[in-house]
Amino acid sequence: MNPLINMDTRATSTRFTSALGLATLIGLGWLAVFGLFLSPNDRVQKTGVRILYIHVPSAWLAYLAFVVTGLASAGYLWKRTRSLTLDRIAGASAEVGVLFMGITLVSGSLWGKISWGTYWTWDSRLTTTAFLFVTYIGYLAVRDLGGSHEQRARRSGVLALLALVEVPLVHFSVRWWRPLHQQESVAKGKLSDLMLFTLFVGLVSFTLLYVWLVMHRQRVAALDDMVDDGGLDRALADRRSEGMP
Amino acid sequence: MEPVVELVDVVAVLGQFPVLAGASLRVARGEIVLLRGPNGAGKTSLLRLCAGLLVIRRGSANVLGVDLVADRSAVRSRVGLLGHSNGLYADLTVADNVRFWGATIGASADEVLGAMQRMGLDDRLADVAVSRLSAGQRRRTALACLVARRAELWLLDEPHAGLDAAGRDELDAILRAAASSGATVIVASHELERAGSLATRVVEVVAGQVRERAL
Amino acid sequence: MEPVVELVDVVAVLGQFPVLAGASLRVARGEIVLLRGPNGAGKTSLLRLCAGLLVIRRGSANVLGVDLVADRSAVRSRVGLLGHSNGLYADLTVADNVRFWGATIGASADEVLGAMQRMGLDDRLADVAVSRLSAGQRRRTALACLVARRAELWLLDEPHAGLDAAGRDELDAILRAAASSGATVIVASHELERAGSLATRVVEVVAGQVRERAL
Amino acid sequence: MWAITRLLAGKDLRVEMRSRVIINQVVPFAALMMVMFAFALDSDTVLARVAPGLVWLAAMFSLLVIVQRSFALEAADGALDALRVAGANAGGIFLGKALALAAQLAVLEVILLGAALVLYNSHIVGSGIALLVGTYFTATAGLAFVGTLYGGLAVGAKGRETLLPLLMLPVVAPVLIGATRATEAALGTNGATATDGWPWVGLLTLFAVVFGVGGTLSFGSLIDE
Amino acid sequence: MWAITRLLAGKDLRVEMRSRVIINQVVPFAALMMVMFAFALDSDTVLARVAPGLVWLAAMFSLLVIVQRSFALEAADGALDALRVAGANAGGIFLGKALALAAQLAVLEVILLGAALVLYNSHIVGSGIALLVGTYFTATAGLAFVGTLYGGLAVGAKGRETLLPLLMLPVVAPVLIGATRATEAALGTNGATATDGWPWVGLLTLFAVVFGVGGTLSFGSLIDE
Ligand code: HEM
Ligand SMILES: Nc1ncnc2c1ncn2[C@@H]1O[C@H](COP(=O)(O)OP(=O)(O)OP(=O)(O)O)[C@@H](O)[C@H]1O
Ligand SMILES: Nc1ncnc2c1ncn2[C@@H]1O[C@H](COP(=O)(O)OP(=O)(O)OP(=O)(O)O)[C@@H](O)[C@H]1O
Ligand SMILES: [Mg+2]
Ligand SMILES: [Mg+2]
Repeated sequence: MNPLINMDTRATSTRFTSALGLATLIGLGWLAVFGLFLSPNDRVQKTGVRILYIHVPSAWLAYLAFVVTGLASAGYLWKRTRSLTLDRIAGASAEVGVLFMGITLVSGSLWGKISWGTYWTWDSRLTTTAFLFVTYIGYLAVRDLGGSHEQRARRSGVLALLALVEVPLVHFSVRWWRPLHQQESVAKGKLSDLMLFTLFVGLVSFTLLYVWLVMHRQRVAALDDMVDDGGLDRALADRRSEGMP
Repeated sequence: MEPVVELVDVVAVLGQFPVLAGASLRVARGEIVLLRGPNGAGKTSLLRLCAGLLVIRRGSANVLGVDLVADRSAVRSRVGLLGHSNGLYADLTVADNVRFWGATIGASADEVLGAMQRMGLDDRLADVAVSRLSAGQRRRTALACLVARRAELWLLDEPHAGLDAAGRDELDAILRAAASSGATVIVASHELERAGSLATRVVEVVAGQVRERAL
Repeated sequence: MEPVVELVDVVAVLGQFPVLAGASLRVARGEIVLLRGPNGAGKTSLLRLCAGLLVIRRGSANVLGVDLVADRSAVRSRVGLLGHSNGLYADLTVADNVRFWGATIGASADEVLGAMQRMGLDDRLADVAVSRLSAGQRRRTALACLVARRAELWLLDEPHAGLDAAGRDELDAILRAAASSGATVIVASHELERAGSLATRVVEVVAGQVRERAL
Repeated sequence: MWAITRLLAGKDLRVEMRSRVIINQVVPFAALMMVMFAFALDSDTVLARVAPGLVWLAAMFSLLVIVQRSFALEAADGALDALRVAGANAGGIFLGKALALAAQLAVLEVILLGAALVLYNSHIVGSGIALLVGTYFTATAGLAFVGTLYGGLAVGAKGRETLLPLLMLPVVAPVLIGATRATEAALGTNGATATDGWPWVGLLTLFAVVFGVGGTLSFGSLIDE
Repeated sequence: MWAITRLLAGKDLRVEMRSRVIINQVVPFAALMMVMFAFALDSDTVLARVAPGLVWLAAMFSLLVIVQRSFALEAADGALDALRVAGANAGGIFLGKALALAAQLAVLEVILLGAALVLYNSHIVGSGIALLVGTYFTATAGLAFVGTLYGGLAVGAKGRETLLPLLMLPVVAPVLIGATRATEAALGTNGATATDGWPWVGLLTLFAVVFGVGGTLSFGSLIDE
């Protein structure tokens, strides 16, 4: 039996991921309740502050996703652990990371329109975020170049490590460029308790969402690879029959 | 003695297409093997695979004692490949090109000069840019680069195409000399009379597979 | 009857180099002429000159009744040239290419399809991009483009190179059929046995000049 | 002549459809240019002020890349020789290639303009829309004609391509200036109003007509060796 | 490894000597860019203020063109395959091509900087010369390494070249910032002084080292099919 597929449902879910999915849903529901109704308005930002509960968790989860990609890639490239599962985790995590970074960008832009009166400015935080986004889109594009699974893993593994080195470089260099974005307000305790708690709910539910997505994407990627190999079998049969008179 | 090339059921893919669909081949030292077969059969792919340029998806391949599945790159400096294209820098002169490709394996100036003379590239042509050469003169230059490389395994893709009568004879002599001094030669060609008389063995490639065949 | 090609003491220059240094040639309708000669002799240049692609510095040239010194362009749509390179768009499919080159002289869809089938480019290959073809398959595509053009004068530069045994036979049959239906064919080649048996006459090119030669 | 025009334009666009070089390569290049400008210039007020100029500057550089690609296509496997031998009308070749070029450039410019509006915080003045569209068409036509003309001159014989930027610089400058001024008027940059822009569109039209007609008539002598 | 480095750098520079593509084609392209900037910005004070940024912006775009040229050279007649078969050390190939790239870029930048001084009325502050030289070397090295690294990845298989601008954009940004800031300090733009510039040179050095070492180690996996 194929360990990747639940034969009852013919899906990539197992009992664990189903439970995880349920927990994620509940978490997101809580987030909606707290974020939209229970948490207070901000003094300056009024109700616009509620974007925070999506904006900040998605940004942090994107960071986490990219770090996971880097670690998994390093694991793959390290001679003794060379396993394609690690490569697929790297890819899945990057995909989800790009998704979260996209959410950060969109929510931030909307928020910017509300509080700064513009969708975009060339602030350092914004620029860094955009560059990070582009970097990992490039990474995903490189994964799509074709070739054998091992080629893909080696090429993109190198790239993921380079990207990981690149991130602090970009981040710190842009820092002195044109700061406008919020400074560390969470750590400095500028938020009220309920706001902080809502943010915490968001963080937990986004983390659950991240793990759930990565697990599924990783399994789908494994299936993709298998389909690929199956396609090779069919193509081989075609090619061989070509030579028959 | 260990064979120079030993392929067992090799599968290689370009894009989605299996250019080699289970090819098995065994070549001993000193042989001159002719690959023949219809257009698109996979001769070029087979030669490139032996040079360590294709990824092996299935099967096993051993060339000059190197396991290509484990490490394709170790074999490369020991083979010489002449492909359909010449691998020349069009803006450089003939002499520049031969010198450059010779230098990548540390050939001396004399060896380079000797290789050029062997292929009939005299002083007049030595300082002409490759972009101004005729098709046959380019092919001669590519062959001179190859000769300067002193490879253990020569892989040649239609080496006679474009050469004039004298060039063909010269090339055959070079290949025979190489084989008798211990190198191994694999030639893909559609010129069956000429290449057949050169070869010690003929192998037929069809639809990405290999079939042995009598001379 | 007026000759199809009549060159008298033609001189043509590329850069500073006289690629043709006084070439004279007369070809009658329905002939299949083989150009032979060493690498760099000027065969390719001679063919390009007949196609109206080279500037004539001295001498006179008349092709299909057109005076090339006065107007090189009038002859062009009536000749078909297969050069060393194939003139294909690598990103387009085989069918796209043949259709495009057919359309430049108004060939119908049926003619295009027929040309492709003649050159063994079946349905499987029709929709493959040229960049994924093997060398021989590309040459076949170029020949199909040529066949679709219904030229009065066929100029072919080493047309056999790269084709497999079946392709060679097919090509020879096509050329013989063209010649017998009133077209004229000039072929440059180094494959003397095959091209020699195809040709009705052999002409030797040496150092930019032309010498008639017995079969 | 029109048959060849259609045939060539269709072929070039089909190549682009299959290879997606412009979409996948030139568009990111142009977008990168816009982002980097914004990034390097480092000041909102300067940025909004120079936005129209930057759009057309980026369009012009992209033009260079597209022209090179368009003719590299013909030169790669000797197709240009084949075209000559096919006896294709030179004027038709010129118009066909210019048409395909204009189509690709047009798509690109829409993206550039959109990017400028978002990135540089520019706004279209209500009455400026017609002006913007007019500028867009005439400038695109002018650039495509000039690009094709000089691209054809530069193709083939090695060493010629060196000349391309050198020859194009003085010729394209009027387009750049005219299009910039007209776009400034359409965007109301520096207090310009839409009526200030129309004379520039006139200039652009004149330019496109001169190079369109000139190119059609002279292309044969240019590409023929 | 060093033998291959020398061999490849020598070969690339010789090709440039023979073909003069960079000198005759990219330099006018870059110069044109500077002139056009002057046109588009159309204001002396703004111009002098943004001059350092423009110099490095132009250098960066030229880098893209040079990288493409450098690898097109290898791909044209299958030389890249031949290089692979020659068993040339991948790290050596990387360093060799980067070296040649850096040399060409260096020449270009001198011209760009000269053009900026003349066209934009900028002046070097006395104490800024050492800073300028330091910036110049470290930024050039960084750009050359990044260009070679991603150029190698993008060469070969069709469709890949698309990736070049995409991959390079975020990576080159720090170089652009660092070099611009250091140059501003050297030219005394916006009241900056030379001492403000040296930390940026440090950043540029770090950057060059990271990509130099990273490229040398990983180039094999990137170019190998
Ligand atoms: C396109 C626009 C924006 C982008 C791309 C963006 C991006 C980010 C990122 C990447 C983070 C995570 C930073 C970190 O912890 O390292 C973040 C955090 C944050 N953002 Fe934004 N942002 C944008 C707009 C805004 C706006 C308009 C506001 C509010 C006025 C805002 C408020 C915040 C706050 C309060 C945090 C949490 C900061 C902390 O305590 O660390 N952002 N943003
Ligand atoms: N662009 C050029 N500039 C200068 N000389 C050239 C140029 N092109 C070709 N030549 C020279 O012209 C001569 C004739 O070339 P041509 O291609 O006609 O020879 P060919 O007979 O077709 O040779 P081959 O059998 O090798 O194809 C050659 O010696 C070549 O070096
Ligand atoms: N990049 C590619 N993508 C997909 N298929 C390819 C690619 N390159 C080659 N092929 C296919 O692989 C097959 C084998 O090609 P190969 O070049 O090895 O043939 P060959 O025997 O050398 O033919 P020829 O005699 O024409 O040179 C061909 O059918 C070709 O269409
Ligand atoms: Mg082949
Ligand atoms: Mg020839």
